[in-house]
Amino acid sequence: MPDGWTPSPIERERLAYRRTRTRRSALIAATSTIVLLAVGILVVINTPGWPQFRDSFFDIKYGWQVLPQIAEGLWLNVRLMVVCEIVILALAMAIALARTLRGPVFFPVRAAAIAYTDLFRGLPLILVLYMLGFGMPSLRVSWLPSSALFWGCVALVLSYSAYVAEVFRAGIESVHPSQRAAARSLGLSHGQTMRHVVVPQAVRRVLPPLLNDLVSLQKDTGLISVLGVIYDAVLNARIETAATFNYTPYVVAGLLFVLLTIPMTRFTDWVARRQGWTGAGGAP
Amino acid sequence: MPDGWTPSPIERERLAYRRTRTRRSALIAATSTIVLLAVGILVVINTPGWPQFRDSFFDIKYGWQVLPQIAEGLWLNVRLMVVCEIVILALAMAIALARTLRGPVFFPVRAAAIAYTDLFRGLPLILVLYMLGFGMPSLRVSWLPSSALFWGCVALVLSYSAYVAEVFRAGIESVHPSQRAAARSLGLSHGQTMRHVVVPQAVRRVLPPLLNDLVSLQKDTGLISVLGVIYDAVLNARIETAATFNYTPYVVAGLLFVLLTIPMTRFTDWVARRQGWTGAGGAP
Amino acid sequence: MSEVGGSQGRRREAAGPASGVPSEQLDTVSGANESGTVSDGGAGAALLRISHLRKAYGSNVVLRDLSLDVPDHQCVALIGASGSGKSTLLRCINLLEVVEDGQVFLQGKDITDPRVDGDTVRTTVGIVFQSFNLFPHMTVLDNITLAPRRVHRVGRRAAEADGMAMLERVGLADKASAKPDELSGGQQQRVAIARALVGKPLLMLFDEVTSALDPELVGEVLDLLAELREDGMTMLVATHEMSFARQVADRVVFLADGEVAEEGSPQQIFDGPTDPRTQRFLRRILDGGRL
Amino acid sequence: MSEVGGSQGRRREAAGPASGVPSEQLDTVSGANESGTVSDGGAGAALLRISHLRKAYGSNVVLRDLSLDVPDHQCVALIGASGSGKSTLLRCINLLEVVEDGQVFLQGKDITDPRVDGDTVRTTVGIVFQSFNLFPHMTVLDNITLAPRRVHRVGRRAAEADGMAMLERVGLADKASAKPDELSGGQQQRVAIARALVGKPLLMLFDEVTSALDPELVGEVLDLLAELREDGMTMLVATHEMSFARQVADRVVFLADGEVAEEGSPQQIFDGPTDPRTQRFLRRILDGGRL
Amino acid sequence: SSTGSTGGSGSPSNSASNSASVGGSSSASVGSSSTSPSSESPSESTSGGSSSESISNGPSTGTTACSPADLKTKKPGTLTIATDQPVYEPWFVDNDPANGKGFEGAVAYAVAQQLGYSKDQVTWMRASFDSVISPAPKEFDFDINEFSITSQRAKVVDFSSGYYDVAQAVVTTKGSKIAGAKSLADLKNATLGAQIGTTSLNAINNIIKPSVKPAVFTTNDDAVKALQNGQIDGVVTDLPTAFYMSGAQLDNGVIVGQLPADTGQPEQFGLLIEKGSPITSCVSGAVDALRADGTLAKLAEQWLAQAGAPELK
Ligand SMILES: Nc1ncnc2c1ncn2[C@@H]1O[C@H](COP(=O)(O)OP(=O)(O)OP(=O)(O)O)[C@@H](O)[C@H]1O
Ligand SMILES: Nc1ncnc2c1ncn2[C@@H]1O[C@H](COP(=O)(O)OP(=O)(O)OP(=O)(O)O)[C@@H](O)[C@H]1O
Ligand SMILES: [Mg+2]
Ligand SMILES: [Mg+2]
Repeated sequence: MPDGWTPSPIERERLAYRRTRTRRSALIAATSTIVLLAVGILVVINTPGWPQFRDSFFDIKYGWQVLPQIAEGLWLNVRLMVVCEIVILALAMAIALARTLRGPVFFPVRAAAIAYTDLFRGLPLILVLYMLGFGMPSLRVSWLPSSALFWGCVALVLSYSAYVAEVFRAGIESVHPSQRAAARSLGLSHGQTMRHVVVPQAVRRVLPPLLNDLVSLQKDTGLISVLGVIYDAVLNARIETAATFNYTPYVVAGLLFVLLTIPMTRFTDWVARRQGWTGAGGAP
Repeated sequence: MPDGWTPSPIERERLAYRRTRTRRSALIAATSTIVLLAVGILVVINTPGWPQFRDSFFDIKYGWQVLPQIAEGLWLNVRLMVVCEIVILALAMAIALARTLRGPVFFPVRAAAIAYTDLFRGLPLILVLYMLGFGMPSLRVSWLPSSALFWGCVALVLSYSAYVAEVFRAGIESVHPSQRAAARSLGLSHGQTMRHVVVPQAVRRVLPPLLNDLVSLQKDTGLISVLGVIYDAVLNARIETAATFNYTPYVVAGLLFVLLTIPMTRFTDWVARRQGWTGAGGAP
Repeated sequence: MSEVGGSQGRRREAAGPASGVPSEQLDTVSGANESGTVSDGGAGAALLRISHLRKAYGSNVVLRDLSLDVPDHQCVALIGASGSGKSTLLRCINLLEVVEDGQVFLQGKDITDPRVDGDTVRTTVGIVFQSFNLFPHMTVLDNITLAPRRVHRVGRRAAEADGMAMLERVGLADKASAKPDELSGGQQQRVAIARALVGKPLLMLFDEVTSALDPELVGEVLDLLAELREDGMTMLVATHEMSFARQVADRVVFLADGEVAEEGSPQQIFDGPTDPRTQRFLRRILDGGRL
Repeated sequence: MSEVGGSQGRRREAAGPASGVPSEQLDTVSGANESGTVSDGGAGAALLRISHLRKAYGSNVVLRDLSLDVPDHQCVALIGASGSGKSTLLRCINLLEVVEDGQVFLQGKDITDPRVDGDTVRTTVGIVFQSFNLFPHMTVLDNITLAPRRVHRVGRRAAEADGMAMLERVGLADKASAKPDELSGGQQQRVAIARALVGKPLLMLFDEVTSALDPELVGEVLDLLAELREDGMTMLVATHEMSFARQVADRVVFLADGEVAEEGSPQQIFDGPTDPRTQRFLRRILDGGRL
Repeated sequence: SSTGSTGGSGSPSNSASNSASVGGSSSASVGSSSTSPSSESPSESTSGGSSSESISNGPSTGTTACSPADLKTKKPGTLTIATDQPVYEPWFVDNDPANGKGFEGAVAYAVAQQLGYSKDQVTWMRASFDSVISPAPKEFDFDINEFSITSQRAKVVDFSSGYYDVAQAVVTTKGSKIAGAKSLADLKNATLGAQIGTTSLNAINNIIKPSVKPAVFTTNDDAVKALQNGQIDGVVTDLPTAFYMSGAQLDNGVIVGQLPADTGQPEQFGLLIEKGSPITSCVSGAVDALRADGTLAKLAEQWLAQAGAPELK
């Protein structure tokens, strides 16, 4: 400390008390959590069906055996996710910004954006996949790409853009209008205001739901496999399960997905915390 | 007008100019949108594969024929959605609030909430459905419900709570800490502050992504059908399509979903607009 | 209304670029419905001329029939009760609100004309808000350099040098890389002033700039304002500080019931008010021991 | 530090209920590490006693070793430069910040003791913030009745009657069902004051309450504060208004460098300041023409 | 989404063959006409032939137009055959169609050979059920994956003549409440399951008419899991799969019995070919020839379970 301050005895006593109390409460909470978990696990393990359940879902040896194949599928999921996500974010932001335009002049633009959102958010992804993945090639137009993988990605982009656009819109609307007024008063145009003032604050506020969509996109890339062109993690798991009547490959795929999600979550949390207030909690 | 004001000529001229300009711009925008759409439709209709495409996806007679059956399935989707959504919202809010607790005392609670979110958001819903829907009954424990429908709903609740909790968290964190300070300074407890001050503002801000999750829940209730217990709209469509090799039933289901989504969207938008600033747009 | 109704002019051209070319010679254009001679409001000397302005929020008519001149190189103080529409007037001048009737002339150009580009007008008019409205996701320096860099296309290095100089001037150079949330209220207000000044506007609008400042700093800010006026700045200052209005302003305007109830030199207003509303207002302040 | 270090006391009990039973006779409890006589700070008369308070944000030490008494039924004005920590001190008293060292006694009870329930303390201490912090999703009346209804469990009807009476007092009865965003700055500040007062706290903390008010209203608010003091209210008022400090306060405290640089009656401070920092501060204000 | 699966329903032609024991003597019950089924309504053409008699001749074999040199396959000189991913026993073995094992694997190679293709001239590819039934252009020459021939499906794709007559059977576990069922009436109150897109589902609804709606599963694996858990009482599937399920998949599986056909039409599996393909008649001819010379019967005997199952009345 630059001013040579050392805690007074009373402060030290307070700190000690707080530490004790914290430690005790944390201990109680941790113990109860662990005990609860342990009891749950014990109950499950002692049920008559447990050995069969374990063999069906947690056959460790078999899990190791299928791991490489499923990991390879996951790598495909990840690549598809990255490619689609970039397009989705751009398109969704454009739609969200279109919806924020005010005045009767922009009515058609706004209406188009709303119609887009309503349509592609409402349609089941599987239908969009079928219509594009099977329907487009069936039009037999030479200049249209006929790759099912391409159309599968287009379907993902169309569906997810509608969702992500709504997320962005929520963020944009949560920025107080006085921020816009301040920016406009500095001479920034509507576009510049959005770009430099509103959108950065908006995105930061909706990072968790954005990540939600990213995580489910990552899993839904696998749906392209209905078009019969890719072997993603879940399809690989299904193939294995079909061969052995054992659900362990699904569990392996699930765990890999979880392991992939965790760093993404921590990263976005970190980004969110780095800029602006952390929010939450407040007074002691 | 109470003060007997009538627009001055200059104001009337301004209004007239604005009206003309608005009308012209709106016309241009509307025309270009419609022309674009029309051209797109014409191109598709004139492709060599169009008749087959039309028969496969838009067989109107067949669509009418399957409509009652699919509508019945949709009604099941809706009921499941409502039941699950109530539980999901409550559970998700609890998790989100648990994550906002500060201080080392609450570390285990926070950690449990984070672990829950990470796990159930990362796991593919299909795996959770299998583990609960087939796994739980296979434990053969008399006091556990063995209904696959029950376990299907539990799986939906577990998965979706994780997503919705993140949405709520984003909302809660976007409320400025000074709001919390103000509430605490009035003597409100942490819980009261959250309930009366933070959560109402938070929910309003995240209504669009919340609706996102509601809309996809509505569609994902159909996934319970992998457990073989329900006939939802998509399953009914799939049964028909598998029998006739015609995708029209999917299109019918998709349109019904869209029709269901639109009023929900308008309703939440209306709720959001009713309370607090509308945001968006700002200066002219 | 009737005066304006008879003869009016409007401009086809948007307001000029950021540089303040004083009232260019513009063609008079016949209006679509009526034509007449240009009523710039006689322009010339008055950088800002407000003529029969009306602004309402729903049925709440805030500004009724307000006319006001701000001559070049002058500092006009705007006083009036809370809710009398001072902030609203400033927002109208900066085109942050669409007026319901009447005109606002800047350098003789009617900026309320829908053909005028609002962004260009706003680059020439600076405003400091009552609530500071800093951008919470940017550092203090970024807040200040945003407009120069994005609107005036100044390079980062030059903008930051300018910005630092301006921060120096308001005594906050050491907070350049802090976030607004970490500043005290007074510090935030000074950053807001610096942000508005760095764009070198022709006209500055101040809305209660001193309300959050501690008395020590008020002196500094007053010096700053005086200095600005020396540099040729024209200023319209909404304020509750009667001492400020008395000592710094060239002219004082008293707002009441949505109009200018009285205006004149500080001596006229403070020592010999003629309007009964002004008299009552000043008497109550005197009772509060604040004059 | 050393004075307190030698003999200290602390309370096992949480702060009493909202009703202000003045300094009950409490048992002295031996501390876990050290024991000694009770140093209530001599309690009795002083409703609020601050002893050797320290508060830092990271490495920025805002309050260093601050001691201060606020006696019952008195109004103490807190003056000091911007950033001197006035707002921070008020937040510490209201337990919105965890202090780093030192103690705050309310009615003789050490409220910084971690065993004390902060919510109960806060119901007895009202605070009005520099930035108003109204709840934007509630109407004005709901803002005001929230705490009575939820904390004090007053029925809706009674709470709204009280709330309307309070709004009447601050002259905003007609805005009862407006949302905060529709109010002018001054109107918002008055709502914030009404909201803090309606809980009938023992001690009121005001942070720049008059900064956003127009001069007409300042008089009304000062009357309000004087009236409150008559009713037995104890007040600590952070302010930049020297005229306010001079006319209303019983005592004036000048903050500098994180400590109390000087304190005394308004006459002592304004007419014969002894600390060089106070002298410099006052001289600069005088130069600004604001005293 | 659904995995590939056995053939479809379609209102008119939904019953299994009425032959007493398909497993025992499948060749005896083959009943397909020799005319090209690529026409608009293959069910008509199949019913046009005498339904349960053996056919004596396979007319389209041996014509020069059907040699590899003339056949307009997707990739000239090779025959591209598709099936689903994954595929199941007893139709394929080890999810590897190229090993020629399993009934359909063997039939596919037999057809290829009949058309004049050697084993190396056959390429396998995988195509999901959903992609096969779409109007999109196909990359395979034919798909073999237990597709039932129906007139509605024939609007979208071509079928060859049938290569197998299907019967439906009920599988359950020992000790279940329907394990001892002797008649259709005994199944009335049972919860039965079947795979989506199969005629089994229609068989439940039209023949058993149970009081409880049948459970529909994406794959037979899921149905078996539900049966093991006691969530359903029985699974209805085609007879060969039923044998495989009770023998290999279930520890204590039993076949309750075989379901009768409810109309006179036999249900058949056919090879699926792109709509309007030039090779349809050749492929049909090859299938007909294989039936005529007893190859299909031999392969059925080799790969499909041979035990009979009692017919439920
Ligand atoms: N966005 C709005 N919607 C509705 N009414 C508004 C809005 N903004 C301001 N008003 C109303 O307009 C009137 C004038 O407000 P304004 O903020 O201009 O007053 P002011 O003179 O600046 O007051 P103060 O000195 O308190 O800042 C007030 O009655 C206020 O309630
Ligand atoms: N949350 C925070 N994080 C970091 N630093 C802070 C925070 N809040 C305040 N500070 C710093 O603490 C110091 C004192 O701030 P405070 O708001 O108490 O000053 P003040 O005396 O109220 O000033 P003013 O008269 O301008 O309101 C300032 O230097 C400020 O930058
Ligand atoms: Mg104002
Ligand atoms: Mg302060």
